[in-house]
Amino acid sequence: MLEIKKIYHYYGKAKALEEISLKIEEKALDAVIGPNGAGKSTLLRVISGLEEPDRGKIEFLGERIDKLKAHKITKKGISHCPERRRLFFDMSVADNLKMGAYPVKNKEVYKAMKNFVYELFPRLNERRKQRAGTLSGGEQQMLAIARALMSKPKLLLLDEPSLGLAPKIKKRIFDVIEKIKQEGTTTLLVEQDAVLAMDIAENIHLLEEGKIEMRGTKKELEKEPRIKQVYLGI
Amino acid sequence: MEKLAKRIIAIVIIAGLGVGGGLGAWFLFLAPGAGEYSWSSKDCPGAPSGISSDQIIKFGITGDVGEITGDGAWEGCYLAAKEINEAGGIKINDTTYYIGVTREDSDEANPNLVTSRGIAAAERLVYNKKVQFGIGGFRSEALLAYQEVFMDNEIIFINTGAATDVFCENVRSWYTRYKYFWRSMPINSSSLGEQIFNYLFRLIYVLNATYSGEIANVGIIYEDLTWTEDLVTGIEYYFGPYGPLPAYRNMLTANIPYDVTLTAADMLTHVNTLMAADCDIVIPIISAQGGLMLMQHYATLQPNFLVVGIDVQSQLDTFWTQTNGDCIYEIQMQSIHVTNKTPTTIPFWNAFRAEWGHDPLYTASGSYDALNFIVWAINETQSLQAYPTLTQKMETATKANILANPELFPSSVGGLGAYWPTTHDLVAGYPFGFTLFCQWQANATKVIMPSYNSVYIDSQLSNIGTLILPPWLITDWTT
Amino acid sequence: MIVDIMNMLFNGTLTGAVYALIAMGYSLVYGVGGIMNLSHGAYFMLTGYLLLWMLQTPFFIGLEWLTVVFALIIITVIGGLTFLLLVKPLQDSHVAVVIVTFGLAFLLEQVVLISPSGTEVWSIGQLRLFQGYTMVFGYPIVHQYVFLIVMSIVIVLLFALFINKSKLGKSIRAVSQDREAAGLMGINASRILLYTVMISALLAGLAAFLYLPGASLDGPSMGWGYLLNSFAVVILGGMGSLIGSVAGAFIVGYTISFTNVFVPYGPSWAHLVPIIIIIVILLIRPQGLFGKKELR
Amino acid sequence: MLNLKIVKEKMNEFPSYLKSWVKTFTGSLTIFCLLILFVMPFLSANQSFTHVFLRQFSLAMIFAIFAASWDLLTGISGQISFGHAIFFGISGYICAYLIKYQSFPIWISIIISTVVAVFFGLAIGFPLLRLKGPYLALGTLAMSLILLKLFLMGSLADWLFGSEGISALPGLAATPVIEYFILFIFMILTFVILIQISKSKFGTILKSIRDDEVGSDASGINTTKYKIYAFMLSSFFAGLAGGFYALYIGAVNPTGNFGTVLSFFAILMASLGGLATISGAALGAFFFIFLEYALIEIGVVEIGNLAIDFGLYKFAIFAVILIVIIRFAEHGILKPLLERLKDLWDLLLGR
Repeated sequence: MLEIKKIYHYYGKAKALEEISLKIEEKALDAVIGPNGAGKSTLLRVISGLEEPDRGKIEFLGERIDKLKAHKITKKGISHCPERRRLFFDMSVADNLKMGAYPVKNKEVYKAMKNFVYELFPRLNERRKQRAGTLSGGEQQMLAIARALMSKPKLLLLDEPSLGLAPKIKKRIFDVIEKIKQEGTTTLLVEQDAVLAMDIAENIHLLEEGKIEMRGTKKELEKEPRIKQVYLGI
Repeated sequence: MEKLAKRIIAIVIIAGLGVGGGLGAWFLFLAPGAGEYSWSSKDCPGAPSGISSDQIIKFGITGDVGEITGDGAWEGCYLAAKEINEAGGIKINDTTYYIGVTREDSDEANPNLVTSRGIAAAERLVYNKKVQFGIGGFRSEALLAYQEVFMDNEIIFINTGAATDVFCENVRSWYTRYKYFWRSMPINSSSLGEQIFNYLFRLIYVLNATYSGEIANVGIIYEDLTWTEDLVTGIEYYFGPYGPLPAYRNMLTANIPYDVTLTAADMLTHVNTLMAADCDIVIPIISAQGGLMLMQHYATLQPNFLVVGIDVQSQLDTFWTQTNGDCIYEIQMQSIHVTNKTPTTIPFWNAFRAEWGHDPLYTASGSYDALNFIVWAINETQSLQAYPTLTQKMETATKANILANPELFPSSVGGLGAYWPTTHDLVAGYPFGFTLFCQWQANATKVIMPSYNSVYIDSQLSNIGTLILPPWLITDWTT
Repeated sequence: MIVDIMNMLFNGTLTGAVYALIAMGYSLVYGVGGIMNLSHGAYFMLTGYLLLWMLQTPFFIGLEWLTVVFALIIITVIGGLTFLLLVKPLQDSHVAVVIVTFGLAFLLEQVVLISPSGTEVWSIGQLRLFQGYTMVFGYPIVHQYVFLIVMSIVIVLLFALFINKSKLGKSIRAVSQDREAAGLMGINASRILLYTVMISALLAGLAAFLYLPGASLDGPSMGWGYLLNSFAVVILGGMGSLIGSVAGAFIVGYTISFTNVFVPYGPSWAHLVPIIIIIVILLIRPQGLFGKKELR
Repeated sequence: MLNLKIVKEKMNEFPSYLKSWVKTFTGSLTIFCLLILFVMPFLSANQSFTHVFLRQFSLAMIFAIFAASWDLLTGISGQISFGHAIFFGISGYICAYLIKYQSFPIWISIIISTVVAVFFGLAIGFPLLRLKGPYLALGTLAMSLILLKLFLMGSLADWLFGSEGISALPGLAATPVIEYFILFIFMILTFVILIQISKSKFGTILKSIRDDEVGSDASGINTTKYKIYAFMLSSFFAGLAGGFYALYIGAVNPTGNFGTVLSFFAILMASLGGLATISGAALGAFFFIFLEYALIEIGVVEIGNLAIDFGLYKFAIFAVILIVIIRFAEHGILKPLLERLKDLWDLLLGR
């Protein structure tokens, strides 16, 4: 579905991504794990068009997207739920969702998506009229994911959904992510909390200092001593 | 091979730049006559073609090109030069000379004044075009800066736009330097104040006789700038509680100095303040857009006062269309109108209209008079020497001399052109430079108001109209 | 006394209503794109002169109302072109945007100045919808200005409705809150900005159409004064805040008219008041009355 | 604090530094331009050359100093000022007042007025520097407008000389040529000092404040202190230019010396040349003044039946040129120009 071929990206002279290749199959849930500053968020930003890669190719459904602007990519079916949520804090929950459905022209689809999202996060339904800025951290994260889902994406990019949340709420969020996967949305998850990520992801990519160091399924990676030591803390 | 070709191209370009720069510099500065303005017959309207540059008496006009004041000064000079040249020029010691006129843009009417542009204009006139006489000026602060260029070079300069007293005070206080400075048009601020008061005093007297003492309160509204200061001080004194004329019980009930950047909403506030202060006569002292706003609100609100004063914009003949007729009933002061102020006024007016297609502004009549005044002195003395010959000749144009032998002096269009020998300022007061009070009346006509035998002798002026009071004012004053 | 108070209140409302329209668009553009559009005042001025030029054209005799439509369309297009040709390519540099819009304002001023009617002051009173006045408590209330105030309030309300309820309005708000996130939603931020600049030019044009027939064209440089006072309004209310700019407009309006009426020699100080407001507010509360902290 | 040894070492190093600098492309080009400027007055004794053209060059030098002072504040240290005319005007007024009403010698007046401008820089910088970006710009703009309006007011004319200001001041020098050389020397001094400052540690700190104020603060730099230094330094040179301008004109008045248009002159000239380059300010100033001169000189051009008066349309043409330059060369014309010239030069030398 998504194919990244030898992507390079620099911030000024500082290298952020180096020769990254990645392939995501339809209906898969892939996770990218790695330490802080490894380039995980940059990878998602490059895919969703917030940054233009300096070299390399990105193909989505057989179409090149690496030169497109973010809003065009969104319309192609990639939805990016950015780091630190980036909600429209001055707008109500309902309006945030409406903005999430910006590319959706069909009213029926919009209604269906709204119902789906409210089903997924009943809490949001209760707080429909509330300003996004007044929600709690967990609710804000739910809203961010819900907003990303509203455009009925073919590929969902999730950036650090567990950041700054209490363990209990983290768990709940990850349950939802799994549920989304089961609904059939292809998902690329970026997560610092390797334990949680490896629990739900099918393929796991380890990103360190801008390079993909390792990849494989949970079982394969669990055998690696470095993963064990550094990321799983076993 | 390719490298060589590129190298050759580089050499060509650099050589081209060098030669081009050098040639440009040579043409600009070094070539014979570079930067010098070559005077020819095309600078002398009405002169025969083929005259040499030595035969031209060179006049430089400073002013804002494209603005009414600067264009006025230019148009007046141009007309005067054309008339003199068409009449055969000037004979000095059997050589025929023609009048050449040229202008430089001093950009002085620009609200964002850049003083150096005025200086540059004056310098170009003096050093580049080598003018022998200067005429123009409008904005006091700009002229104050660039008049020095003319004084430095001992060139006679006649101001036809700035009313501030300070210019001619310079002549008195530092004669050796400023003796070349003259003023031919706007009557200075102090005299303007005097004339307003004289007129108003008579007007109120006459109106009170008709409407049995209804006119008691006066208000003034003016731009808070230096040029209005002396005028206001005078009016405050005359109409204030300790004025010389308590018998007429005229009271100054409203005194509104405003910032020139005011908006229509501000002006509405002021008009309402004037109404609330129960003013019967309001004296505006305005040069900018305030006058238009005042008259707009006046037409809408129909307040119980008469507007009599200085409103520079309303001197334009286009003011009626500019205001859509809202300026009706405004009485305002202006230097010139189509009337026989002097025997030459009406011919000048007609010639000017024929030449330029619109009525002359005060800077136009002033510059026309200025040029004629200098030419008269040249003719009389058969000399082009600024000092002492011309200056001393021009200084003989005093009040007493002109009254004794009017035929010996040039005929001015803005009133008999007499000058105070000490200040080189225009002598003000009938029959010398005096102002006319005009009223805008229905159908875009502007007529001269009678002065009730105080400022000027009415019967000698043509185009005298009758004062038309706004109907609502008559109702108010009679009931 | 009551007349003085009426005078202050009415004129304050009038001034406030005009500045609300001008400042609202200005503030919106700043809020959405961080763009300081110095040609905003020139839009106001140019609309006035467009109306004047068309009124002077024989073609429009009897079709005076068409001039308004044309003028508003032209000014909106000019606003759009400003964004597309000048602002968008330079968006990353604040100083460049400021200089280029300054250059445009200066150019428009010069174009008007060299036009045949550029050097004189003009009235476009033909476009007044209402004549006359009504006395209330001994104070004459001019109908045209009542119309302006009502229309201004209506436009402000419609505009608030548009921003809060319509999809375009909501996306404008989204872009102003988080441009990047808005892009991720599929919102084309630079097209939204284009619309915003066009809307702001339209609002400036509307202000000109409502106000200038009852006022006057004070020369090509008149735009700067209105621009400056909108600065005061926007800084007072908080950059990017719509409620702020409306509230700020009325506060500035009442302060000016209070100074005009009640302070001795006030009229000559009245236009210093907005500038002093700018300084004081900047020093006390830089984010303005309704502004958010993070806007600085 | 002042380590004499280091100063001495630097002094000793200077000739060799100068030597190597002259050999660089920019160095030799600068020397070449300075040489042209130096020989300029000797090219012609023609009055229209010395009294008109040279005077325009003198004006360009005054504005170059002024624009460079703005560039130090805005380009180098990132504090956007829209009211630079504050220092320009106040210095001009003080200078004029001292000469006219206190009969001070010209040079002492210029020194005092420059010092006063620095105090103004301190007094205005202290409260305003809490503001950032466009807000500071508006704050300085508002300050300059307050001064302008106060000086304009007729009712305050007894104290502030009203809208007519102070006139009839002596010139800076007896002849335009001497005036030209005085300004030439001061311009070179200004540029040497400002460029050295921008390259020094102080300049680096200012640039770091411009690029990342929070970061600089975090790394232990007292940003407020440095910003105020930049304000004072900038106002010093703006004040110097203001004093010279008053004497160049021979008069001061509110609109002519405090006008917003002057602040914008500084901005335009510096950004035409190129922000944060300092020497771009000189290029911008000369370009600006020369363009106006050239447009007036060209005057009316007749093409067939169409007569275009460049003198009349000069400001409109100006605006168009300004817009085009900023639009297509956002960072000014200095750097692209230098690069092109250098390419050409390299080609010529076969490199």
